[in-house]
Amino acid sequence: MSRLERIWPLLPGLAALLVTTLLLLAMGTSPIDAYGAMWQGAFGTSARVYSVLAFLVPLLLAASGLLLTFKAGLWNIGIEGQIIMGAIAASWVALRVELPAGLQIPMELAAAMAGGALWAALAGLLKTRGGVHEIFGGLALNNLAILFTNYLIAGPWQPPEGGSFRGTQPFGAHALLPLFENSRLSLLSLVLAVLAFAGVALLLTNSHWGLRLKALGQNARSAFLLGVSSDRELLLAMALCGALAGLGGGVRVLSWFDSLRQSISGGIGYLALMVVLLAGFRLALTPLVAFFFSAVLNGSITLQLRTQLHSALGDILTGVLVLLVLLFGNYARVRRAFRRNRSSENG
Amino acid sequence: GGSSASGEGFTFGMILVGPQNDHGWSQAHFEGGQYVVEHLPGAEMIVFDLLNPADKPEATLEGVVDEMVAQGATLIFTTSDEFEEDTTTVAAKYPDVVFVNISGDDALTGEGPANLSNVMGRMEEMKAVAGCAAALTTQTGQLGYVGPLINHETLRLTASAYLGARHCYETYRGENPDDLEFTVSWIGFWFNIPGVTSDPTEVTTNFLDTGVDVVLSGIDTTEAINVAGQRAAAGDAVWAVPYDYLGACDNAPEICLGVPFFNWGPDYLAVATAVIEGEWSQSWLWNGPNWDDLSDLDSSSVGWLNGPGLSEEAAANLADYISKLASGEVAVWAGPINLQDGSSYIAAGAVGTDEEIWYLPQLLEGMNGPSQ
Amino acid sequence: MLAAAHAAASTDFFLVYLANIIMQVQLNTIHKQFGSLVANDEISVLFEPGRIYGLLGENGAGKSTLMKILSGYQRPDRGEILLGGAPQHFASPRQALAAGVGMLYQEPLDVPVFTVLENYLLGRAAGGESPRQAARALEALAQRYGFDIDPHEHTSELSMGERQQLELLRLLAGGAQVLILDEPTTGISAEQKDILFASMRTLAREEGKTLILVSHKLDEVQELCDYAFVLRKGRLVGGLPLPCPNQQLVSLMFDELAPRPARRQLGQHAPALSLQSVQVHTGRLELEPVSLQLQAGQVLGLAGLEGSGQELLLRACAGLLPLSGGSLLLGGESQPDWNYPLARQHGVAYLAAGRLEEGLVAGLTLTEHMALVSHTHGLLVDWPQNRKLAEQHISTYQVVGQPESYIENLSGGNQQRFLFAMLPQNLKLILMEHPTRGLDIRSTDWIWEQLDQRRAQGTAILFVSADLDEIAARSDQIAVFSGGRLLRSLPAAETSADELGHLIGGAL
Amino acid sequence: MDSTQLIAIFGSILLQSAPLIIAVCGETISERAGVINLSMDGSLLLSALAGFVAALLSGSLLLGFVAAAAVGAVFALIVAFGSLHLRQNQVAIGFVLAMLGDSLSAFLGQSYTRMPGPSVPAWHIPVLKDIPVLGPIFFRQDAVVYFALLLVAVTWWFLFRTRAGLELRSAGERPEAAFTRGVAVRKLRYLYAVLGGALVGIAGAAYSLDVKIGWAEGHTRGMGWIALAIVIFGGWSPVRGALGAVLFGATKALATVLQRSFPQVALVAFNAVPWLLMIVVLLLVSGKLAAPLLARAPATWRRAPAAWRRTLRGLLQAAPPAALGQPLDEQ
Ligand SMILES: Nc1ncnc2c1ncn2[C@@H]1O[C@H](COP(=O)(O)OP(=O)(O)OP(=O)(O)O)[C@@H](O)[C@H]1O
Ligand SMILES: Nc1ncnc2c1ncn2[C@@H]1O[C@H](COP(=O)(O)OP(=O)(O)OP(=O)(O)O)[C@@H](O)[C@H]1O
Ligand SMILES: [Mg+2]
Ligand SMILES: [Mg+2]
Repeated sequence: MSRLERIWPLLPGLAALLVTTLLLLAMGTSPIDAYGAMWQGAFGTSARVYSVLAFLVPLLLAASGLLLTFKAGLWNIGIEGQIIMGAIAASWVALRVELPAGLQIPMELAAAMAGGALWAALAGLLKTRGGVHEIFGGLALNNLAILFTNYLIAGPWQPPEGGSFRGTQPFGAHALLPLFENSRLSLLSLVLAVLAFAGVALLLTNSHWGLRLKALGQNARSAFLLGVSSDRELLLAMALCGALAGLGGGVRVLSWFDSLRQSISGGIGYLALMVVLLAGFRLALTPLVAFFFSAVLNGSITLQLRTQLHSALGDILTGVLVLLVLLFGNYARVRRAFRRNRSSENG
Repeated sequence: GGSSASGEGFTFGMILVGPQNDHGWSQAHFEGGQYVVEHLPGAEMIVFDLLNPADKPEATLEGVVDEMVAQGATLIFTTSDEFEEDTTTVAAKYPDVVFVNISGDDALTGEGPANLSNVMGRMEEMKAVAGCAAALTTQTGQLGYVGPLINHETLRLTASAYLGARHCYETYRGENPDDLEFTVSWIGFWFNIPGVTSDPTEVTTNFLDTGVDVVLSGIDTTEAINVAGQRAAAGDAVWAVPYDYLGACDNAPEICLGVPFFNWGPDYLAVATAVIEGEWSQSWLWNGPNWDDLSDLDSSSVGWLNGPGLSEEAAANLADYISKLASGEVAVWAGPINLQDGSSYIAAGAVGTDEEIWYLPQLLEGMNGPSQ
Repeated sequence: MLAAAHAAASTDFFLVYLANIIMQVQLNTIHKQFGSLVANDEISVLFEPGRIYGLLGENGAGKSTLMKILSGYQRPDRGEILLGGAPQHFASPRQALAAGVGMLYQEPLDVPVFTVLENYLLGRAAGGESPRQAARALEALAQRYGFDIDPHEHTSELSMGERQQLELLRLLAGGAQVLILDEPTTGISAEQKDILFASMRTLAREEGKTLILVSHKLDEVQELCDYAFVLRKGRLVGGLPLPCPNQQLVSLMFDELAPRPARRQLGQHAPALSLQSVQVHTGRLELEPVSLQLQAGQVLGLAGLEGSGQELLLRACAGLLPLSGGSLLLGGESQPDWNYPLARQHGVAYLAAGRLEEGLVAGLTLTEHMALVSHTHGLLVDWPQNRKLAEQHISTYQVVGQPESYIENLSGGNQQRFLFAMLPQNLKLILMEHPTRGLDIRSTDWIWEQLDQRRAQGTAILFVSADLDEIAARSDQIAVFSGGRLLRSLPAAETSADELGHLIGGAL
Repeated sequence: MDSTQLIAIFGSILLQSAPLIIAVCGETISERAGVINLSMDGSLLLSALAGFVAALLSGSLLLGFVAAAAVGAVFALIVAFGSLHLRQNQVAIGFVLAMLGDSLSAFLGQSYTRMPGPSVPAWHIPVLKDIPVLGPIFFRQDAVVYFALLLVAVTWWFLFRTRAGLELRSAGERPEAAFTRGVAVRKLRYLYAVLGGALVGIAGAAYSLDVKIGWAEGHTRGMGWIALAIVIFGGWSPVRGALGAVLFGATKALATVLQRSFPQVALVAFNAVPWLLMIVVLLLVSGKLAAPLLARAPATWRRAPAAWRRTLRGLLQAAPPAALGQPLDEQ
């Protein structure tokens, strides 16, 4: 039994791999080739690794933010919109503000954080003041952010040669993050993401504020009666999460792309939610899982090019994995569930 | 057609913005690529579809091109105006690979590097034919156009359909063309993105509910003909003209008046052959139809295929219109043409130049619907 | 033990005799364990028909567990239940009811959003009875026991007593021959208690049913019951025919019980809280203008049936509900924009009834609770310091637990102790809802001792309780509420729990 | 726009709302029993695909709907199993399933994109169809619309007028009470979660076989979330939920009309309408805004009979089933 308990956490992973393998076999593809292609696509060359890291940055930023909101008991589905608003705010500075060299980029990043924080605070206000559940407020705000992007790139921010729907004109070189070795990776952004994660970890484990969030997340009513100002802390948690997500959005426009594009986030926020769920809200696991996600997704590009298989396969792999871990990851609960079942059959 | 070159060892990339089987724009390109493979035995095509940030936030044109070049591609088609800027950038990165961007103009304006060319089908006349077929069929005198997003390309194509419709309404049905109602509803993107664009199903439904009886599609996908087919099956007298893809009528043949389609194969084959033979040079291709046979898939870059829904009388009139276009007796863009704001764009007696047509700034006078 | 003695009252001696044989309830060596905790340790008891039994014991003695087993809510680990000599295996309360055993839980287990009729219908065998017929049957049944219930009323609009009546009727209609009532008199008026007791007597004496009353209130048990069983730490420690001297019961229930200290009069004549024509209303209830005064060191008990407005007033004083009229003065100062955070700043503490719902945070350890309420201002938590603080409080307040214990794993009494431990010093006013609900006499006395110490420091106390004995015994002044109105305010010395029972029913 | 056109528009709105109505009824049933099935967006997509493909391959529309119902039921079963059996967070499982359903549908549906396929034929009801105004709106539709309308009535009747419905609601309101009365709470929750899921599946097929014929990636994306919001707006009543669905459809239709009437307004403004509507509507029904209003209501209102007050309160604010999403330990 104890042996089983020890290897238990690995089982959902193996099961997810099995499901994907069966899918591959059903599509008539060699699983070995497929996984090989994914590995190659993620780690085959140094350029690929940079790409994995570059995609990791916004994902990790958003996931770090989500650790805060989850701790406070909030389902911040609106994170997608917060990434987008961060991207929009950064683009605004990049397009419309001309600053001395040392100031331009900090200003853009600050604007990105403000944009994300603002959008998150809006969802927070809808929740605390309006009683609108953050899942629905957040979803609506996500779509509004996408529409706002579309309005900007097709309207006031359209490139001088006229409207297409692709995005704004590329920002000037001075406005873009310096890139590492011809890749899309900005080392500065990677450092910021790591710092942000470390800051979140410190806040959650050792700060009064983190403890207040935890209390709120467990029992908002009791926390309020114990003197925690629930509305303020919830708003703050949302805003901080939004700021990190917004920073991620800024990184998307300033290094991954070079302009504001439609669907600038394309679901990174939802991915971040999956990351945190798979990590089981555990601090230490979050960056690892985020890295894993980034590798799988980048690998699936190569997978598609080599095997001509739909790249949603990567999403399926991660989705099944998260589902299985959520369902069966907790050995004690699974054992109890099945024991209870047996006993009620006998009884 | 009739190339004798061998494709042995030749690899090319095909990058699509939508799914490769969308029965629309992206599938037309995909099949253009397949045409190349068929005619260059041994050639290999690498396809990457759904390259757009909404579907694949982790993918970029550059990353995909990197991989394609690594797999040995020496020619890469980037088949959307969405890819225009990125193609220019990545073409500079790989000067030894030939890039063909569809619907862009960087080879025309000189912004692109020397290894980049543009190809676009000259669809304007075919859209005029589509408009004509609609005008010949309508019983309510109301045509609806489901437009994608507003840019030069979509403006000029929509306007061409309108010009064709006006001409035929007057010439063959003896009606006052000013009585023809032609309404454009833009959904906001090339295809439906739920929650973000207008839903083309609903737009079409709304057209049909409010008196429109022929719907023309300008988007990449097939909703318009689907809805019209469903309505017709329920007993309504409605028709549709799909777009882009030769097989698009299949979704509801009985009410399909015909389809203006892109046939990328011949142009793609020409480019590929030139690359293999080392004779490729930069160009900006805007090839029109083979007027002798609009549906000859080996020669016509764009074409028109009559649909089963077209009545015999209408088909005859349409054939007459097509022959007059072919002979030059009638020009789609013959003045006087005024813009929607009333200003004169092409003077009476003049015919629009390529530049004037390509860069049309607004819809035309008489058309309903926003120009920006 | 002769059932025949009671059957004499009945007209048909033979039938009742037969019923009695059938409905004799025997529990044999019932054993139930939760983890390592033995809740019922080989308990064997016999309940005879036509009699009313009391089941006594301190908190956690295992009373509820035993009754839940008898009523099919829980299954015993060992032991058997015999009804009329036949062994029974109840898989659910419904099966138990089908066999004739029904239980009335302390908190009525009904669905508040349903109508009375819906609650009555829920779980009844569908057997072709139309809702209209059911409504008529329900009304007839209610009339028989002197209850007044409208089948189409929403259950949430009923008083606690009426909800109990509804449950009782439902059980009777379901064919209950054995009725278990777990602390049924908390929160109901004297009239309703009289009606309830009368109906219980009818059920036992006239209909030959078996009744089991679980209660902490010895007076009630003495008044109503024929016989009492006493549990202690999961074991049956004895049974006594009633009435008997209270002291006999108490010594069975507890090892030793410190005498209750005499109550001190501590009014200091400095104004603590003053309410002037305070009005409160929620969507459900409107509290008409209330004026009350409370001096430092004084205790004001608010009596009333649940939902009579006293809870609203308490919450308004805590700043948890807005005043819709009137004014509130704290220490003589008017507080126009009164709210909870402000109240805390002004030295007002509020303890709600549901400890784990409103007060403590399940999932946090004792140390984390300390850190949460400690008023250090740095960004980071000083964990060693807070752990030490938690240890201190644990020993001062005699909490059974460790600094690392999660609060939800403490027993109810210990949770309440820890809540008191977290109260800041030098409070002006403590507001409490049911401060000792569910606690046994020992913990209750300890809590009030703590409160007395606070009173000596000048803290005023305002509390709501459903336990009228507690209100009568612990208050200086008592305010009685009925139907959203302050009915009367009177000095505690001039009244008794009995009189309060009549007052809260609306009698003047 | 003349009255014939207006009637035609109303008819179309009803058709386009039909899948939403079905999905809202399904989710309402599930939530009334205490199970939140947040996977709806993903299960709508996957069942839309399953319905279309099954009907296409078998040539039987009925089989299409059955396949879709099965997919929806399986999704609901996973949520139910995870929460009722394994006691994991319903919201988390639902969310992951929503994502997974989306990517699975994209993957499995790739070779069925925009293929021509079968669709539900129109079926005008004789006699009734000729009633002025109502006939064209309600009775010149197809089986899906009739099913949706019937479903609303049946669901309402079942929930509020039958014993079984009483038990269902008790499982979501006060499971402990239901359990003591012999209601097999867990079994019921499984049953109704799965039934609700099957209805969501049918809604998916209603899209791909009727309202948005065919399959394409992301075909119904977003509609599941909107349906979930409408369940809240509907106060967990199928009738109010159906009205909400139609209102939503009407607003979108209105946006389409307005776009044509006011071409100068940016397109995004109209596309934003559903989402703004979602926020506004949830703001309206949340107690937070209604409660202070009620507290400040005039005195006459406060003296109104309790029944009236209850009704109005019920209209202004909708409380979810009290035990929604909460597990019950049956020991
Ligand atoms: N489900 C359970 N899991 C674990 N322990 C339990 C459970 N139910 C009861 N216990 C424990 O069993 C013991 C007996 O509890 P029970 O509720 O029977 O006591 P009681 O005599 O009714 O007490 P009270 O007077 O407080 O109502 C207590 O220590 C209690 O904490
Ligand atoms: N549901 C439960 N699950 C696990 N343990 C429980 C549960 N209920 C009670 N316990 C444990 O049983 C023990 C006794 O709990 P209970 O609340 O009955 O104590 P008690 O004897 O009534 O004490 P007090 O007088 O302080 O209320 C406690 O240590 C508590 O941790
Ligand atoms: Mg206890
Ligand atoms: Mg008890």
